[in-house]
Amino acid sequence: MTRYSLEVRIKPRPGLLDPEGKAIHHALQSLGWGAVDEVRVGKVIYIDLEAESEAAATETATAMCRKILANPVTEDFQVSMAVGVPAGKLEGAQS
Amino acid sequence: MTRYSLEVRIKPRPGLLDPEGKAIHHALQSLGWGAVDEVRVGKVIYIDLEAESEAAATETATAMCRKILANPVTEDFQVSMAVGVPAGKLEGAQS
Amino acid sequence: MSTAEGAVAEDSVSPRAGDPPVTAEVVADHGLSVDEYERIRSIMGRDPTFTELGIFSAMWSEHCGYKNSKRLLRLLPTTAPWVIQGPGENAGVIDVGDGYALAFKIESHNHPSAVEPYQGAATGVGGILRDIFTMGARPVAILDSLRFGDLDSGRTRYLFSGVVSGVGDYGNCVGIPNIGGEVAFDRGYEGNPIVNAMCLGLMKREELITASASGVGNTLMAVGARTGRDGIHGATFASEELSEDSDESSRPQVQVGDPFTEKLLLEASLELIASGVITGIQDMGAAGITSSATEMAGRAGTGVELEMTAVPTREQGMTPYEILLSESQERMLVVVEKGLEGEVTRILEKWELEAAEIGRVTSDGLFRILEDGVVVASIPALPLTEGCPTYEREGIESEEIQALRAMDLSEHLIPEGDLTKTFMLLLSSPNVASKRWIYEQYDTTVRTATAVRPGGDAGVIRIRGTKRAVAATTDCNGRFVYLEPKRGAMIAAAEAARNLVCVGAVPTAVTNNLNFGNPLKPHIYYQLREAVLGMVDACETFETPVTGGNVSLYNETDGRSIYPTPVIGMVGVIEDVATITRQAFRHEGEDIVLLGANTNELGGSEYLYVTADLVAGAPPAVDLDAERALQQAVLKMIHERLLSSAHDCSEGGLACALAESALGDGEAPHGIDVDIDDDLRPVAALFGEAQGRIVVSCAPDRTDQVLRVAALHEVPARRIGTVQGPDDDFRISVRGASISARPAEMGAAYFDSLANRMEAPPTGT
Amino acid sequence: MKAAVVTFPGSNGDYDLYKAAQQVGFDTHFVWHRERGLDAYDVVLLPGGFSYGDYLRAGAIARMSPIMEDVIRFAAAGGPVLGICNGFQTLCEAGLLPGALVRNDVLRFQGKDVRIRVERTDLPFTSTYTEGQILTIPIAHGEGNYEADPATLEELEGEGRVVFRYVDRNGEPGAAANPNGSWHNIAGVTNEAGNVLGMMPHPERAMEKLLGSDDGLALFASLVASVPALSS
Ligand SMILES: Nc1ncnc2c1ncn2[C@@H]1O[C@H](COP(=O)(O)OP(=O)(O)O)[C@@H](O)[C@H]1O
Ligand SMILES: [Mg+2]
Repeated sequence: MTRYSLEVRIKPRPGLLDPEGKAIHHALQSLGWGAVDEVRVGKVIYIDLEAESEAAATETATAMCRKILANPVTEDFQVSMAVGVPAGKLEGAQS
Repeated sequence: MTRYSLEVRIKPRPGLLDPEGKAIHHALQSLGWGAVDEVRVGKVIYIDLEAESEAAATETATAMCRKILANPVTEDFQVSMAVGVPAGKLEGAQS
Repeated sequence: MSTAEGAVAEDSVSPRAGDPPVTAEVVADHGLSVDEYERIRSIMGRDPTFTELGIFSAMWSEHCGYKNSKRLLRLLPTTAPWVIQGPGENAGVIDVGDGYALAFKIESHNHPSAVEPYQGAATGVGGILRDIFTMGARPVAILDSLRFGDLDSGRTRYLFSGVVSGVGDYGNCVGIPNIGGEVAFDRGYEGNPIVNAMCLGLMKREELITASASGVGNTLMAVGARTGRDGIHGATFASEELSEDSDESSRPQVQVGDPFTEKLLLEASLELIASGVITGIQDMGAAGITSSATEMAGRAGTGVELEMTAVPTREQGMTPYEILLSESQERMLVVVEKGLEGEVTRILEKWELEAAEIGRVTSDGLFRILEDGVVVASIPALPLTEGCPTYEREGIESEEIQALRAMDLSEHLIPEGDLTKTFMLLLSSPNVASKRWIYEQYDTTVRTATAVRPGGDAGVIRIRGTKRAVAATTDCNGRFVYLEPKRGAMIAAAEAARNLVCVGAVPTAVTNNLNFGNPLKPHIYYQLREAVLGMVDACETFETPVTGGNVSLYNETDGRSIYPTPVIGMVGVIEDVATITRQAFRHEGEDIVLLGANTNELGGSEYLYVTADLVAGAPPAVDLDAERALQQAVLKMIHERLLSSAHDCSEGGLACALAESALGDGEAPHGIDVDIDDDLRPVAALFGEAQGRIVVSCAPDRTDQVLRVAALHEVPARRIGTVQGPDDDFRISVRGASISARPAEMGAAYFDSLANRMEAPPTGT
Repeated sequence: MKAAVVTFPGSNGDYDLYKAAQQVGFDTHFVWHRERGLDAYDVVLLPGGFSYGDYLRAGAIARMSPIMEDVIRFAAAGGPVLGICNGFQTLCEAGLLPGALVRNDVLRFQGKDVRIRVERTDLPFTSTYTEGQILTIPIAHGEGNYEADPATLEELEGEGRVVFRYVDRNGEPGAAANPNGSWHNIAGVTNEAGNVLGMMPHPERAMEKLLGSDDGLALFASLVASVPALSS
């Protein structure tokens, strides 16, 4: 068994109103970032788990999404390995 | 100007409590997923914006994080291009 | 107003490119019968287009058209000198004295909550708030009336917790205190929860505004949120049965609530009304722009013309059909005096909201829809709102229920055994136990007017600047209605009135929510008819006219109907806040007096459900005149300042009512010493749910006076015991048997039960 | 004696705060978040509610409002600033107070009466309380869990900048008395100078016995008492 770090992204379904995204969009614009076209807000769940293989780990996380992590009526989800995310280092916001 | 899709992940700082992550961890375990070691919950903000280049887009999003999107006391952030995310297609939760 | 027939001929409407042809199948998909479709054709003098069909289907749905209930609803008493606005507007309005008027209304969101509990409940609260502030009243209180299946199911816990946080998050964010409600858990609601939300709003009498599109040439403006593809055909969908595959993505889009926008819309709307620039305002609720525009035209006897491309949309490429039927939340339609549109825009801008001119009031009586100047729909407005066919169905009582009612309960009653154990079991049953887990998720104190918070018999909101207050409660025991609909409905009204008088309020008026199954089934129509008849009798006797309400039919899952549940939302007036009375015992050594009589009745009781898993027997008898006398006696006692506490007996009977008074809010519980010497079965005396009973406490030197007032009103009354100290036991003896418990243990059973049950592991969505 | 109640889009405790300030004698005015200028006021009050719907983080968007520059200037000049609930969250976001308010550990909104202990009575907000006094005051929040890094916490405790703490009926700050998971049961903190106070409980909702408690009255009375001293 190996320990895998997964990332589950949960996103409001297209077409559904996303009031939080709307409010952030509005705030960014009034701070002068007029070039923003759209903002949508989702959740990211970082899961560390033991599994036989990468494929097994992904499968488990997918099952979790179906069962409990995502709301099938309002949300889409996406499972990926937390390693391998390209660009962007994790940054302390104040730095 | 080109339209870029960015992904901003905002994550509770290590060391700080993450009651939601703990609750999800607990729920997953009681549903039989005992192999889960850790769960942390953050936010992901999808931003579409117009910029001169990928670098400029990333820089803008980073500035947004520093100014408003992340709270330096409690959160870390990570900016990446939404394209280029590897594995895992976006899936309707019900499928 | 020109005649509809003449006007139709003027508009030539040809099918819109891209819209599906109107076939028999499409008509059926829109929930319209062959006869109804023929009626539409004769109104139009031609075949309707797809857009027009959509409009008819929404307006003639059960939700908007009240097809199957209108004839029954006409029987309800609706007038009294204090009624300012009866049924027909967004909310009823009554005079509450000192120049103030109270707008109030209840609304259901059962189907949306079954599909998505959080958003369903949240948008339910949003909708009822808008109904109140479109009358010109500022919302001051929310109540929520909820029903779910048994709590041991994971799905039920998911629905319950989602609904509670949806109700809470929305009301909390807008900043309207929750002052009460009710919740029941019973397998009769498995799969089809009931989510009814009630709102109260206060205004000065002269601030009242109604929703009509008057003044030909005036401008129609859409204000608030943009229109998206949310909940298209929600009104039709609200009128269909749920089935197994109800949460598939093929359903109409879920509506997502935005309480932040609602708060801005609330402030903007009240400012618009105060500014005098608008002549009418209405929420775009079920059936969206279509119903708001046609209803406003219908009330004024005018017509309206709307340009679809002027409606601000959230998504691109929306068709007129979609725009007209969208149920996106937090939107209003306002009628603006011609030339003053800029004033509206200015006010909306201050509140960071959009306003768009989308049409005008016309004189031709038509609901005319343009897309880029081309007429895509043109329908006489009046037949849309008034022409919906109404039906009187056949009603036959189900034999199965007759048999349940006639059942000999003695065969099913377990030996009486240990009464204390049964008592503790009842105290912790989710139907009796404290609802603290719910209302602690609600803001109950914002607006600094909540004199009695949830947890009492009724919530109370004082009116600042006066000595007055208003009280409100929602009540209905669905088991009683199921077992005998007419009596059950009378009990619901009687309980509501009792709850109001317990806090010292005079019952004044009623709003109601009829939650029933499929009315096309004779035994369901029977329930509906009988329940309405029961409500008629009770509201007449109590002089509490019905000023509005809501009908939610087709509450069925896989063909199984919910218990018929006519929820009564009743409001009352308190003239002097100094007389507000609460349910908790207050002083050691005071007398406990029972008003009303115990009986041997156990039918439909929580005791039967908990001990024998049974919903059977005849519901308790109710004597409306005796209820009325009890109400008046208690009010007189309260006004003469005789009482220290008052609490009505409902689920769990006398023993549970005494326990609730003894425990209070848990901070300073009391023991009691009570002796009940009735010649009745002990379980019936303790746990039976006989009607017409209120437990009061008073200083011993007031007891004679209390008994005298009761006698004067011919209300049975007797001293049954005394309030004891915090370290004393809670003791009730009944003919040799007895209950004896420590208040601390009772408190744990009563206050923590719901929370403990909700901590059980999740089972997914 | 003038008090400003700053209203943001989504504030809903502004009216209650206005009434409370008025009750103790302040000439009270609402100041809309897009207005400017607080110089004419003696105290500045930031109300509870859900500014910008609490979207992103409670107080994060309100903190960017133009009026906040004036609030910061007013505070820097030593003027008393009180932030209640969402006002507290906004003051933290603005950096006028240390730490942050995150989601309640129970993950549910909490609306109920709590007990808090007055830890300090030498502030313009608490001068008419007695030290150790236990107040019964409502809370109503979903994000009231006070967090700060260990160094900041140590500093706060060391300098006596924790003004209110959640306690039980015996005045003890145990876990059972903590409604939201706040570190050290912190219910309210002040800045170094002691002229900025943020608190999650709602003293403005505890102004009369009819509604449950009048334990908040003394806080506003303290502010009144502080005004002549400040302006003289
Ligand atoms: N869903 C709810 N929302 C708010 N308050 C509730 C809710 N359910 C119950 N309550 C409150 O809990 C108390 C007890 O409820 P209930 O047992 O239904 O009272 P009663 O039998 O007097 O009608 C009441 O004060 C009621 O307002
Ligand atoms: Mg009651």
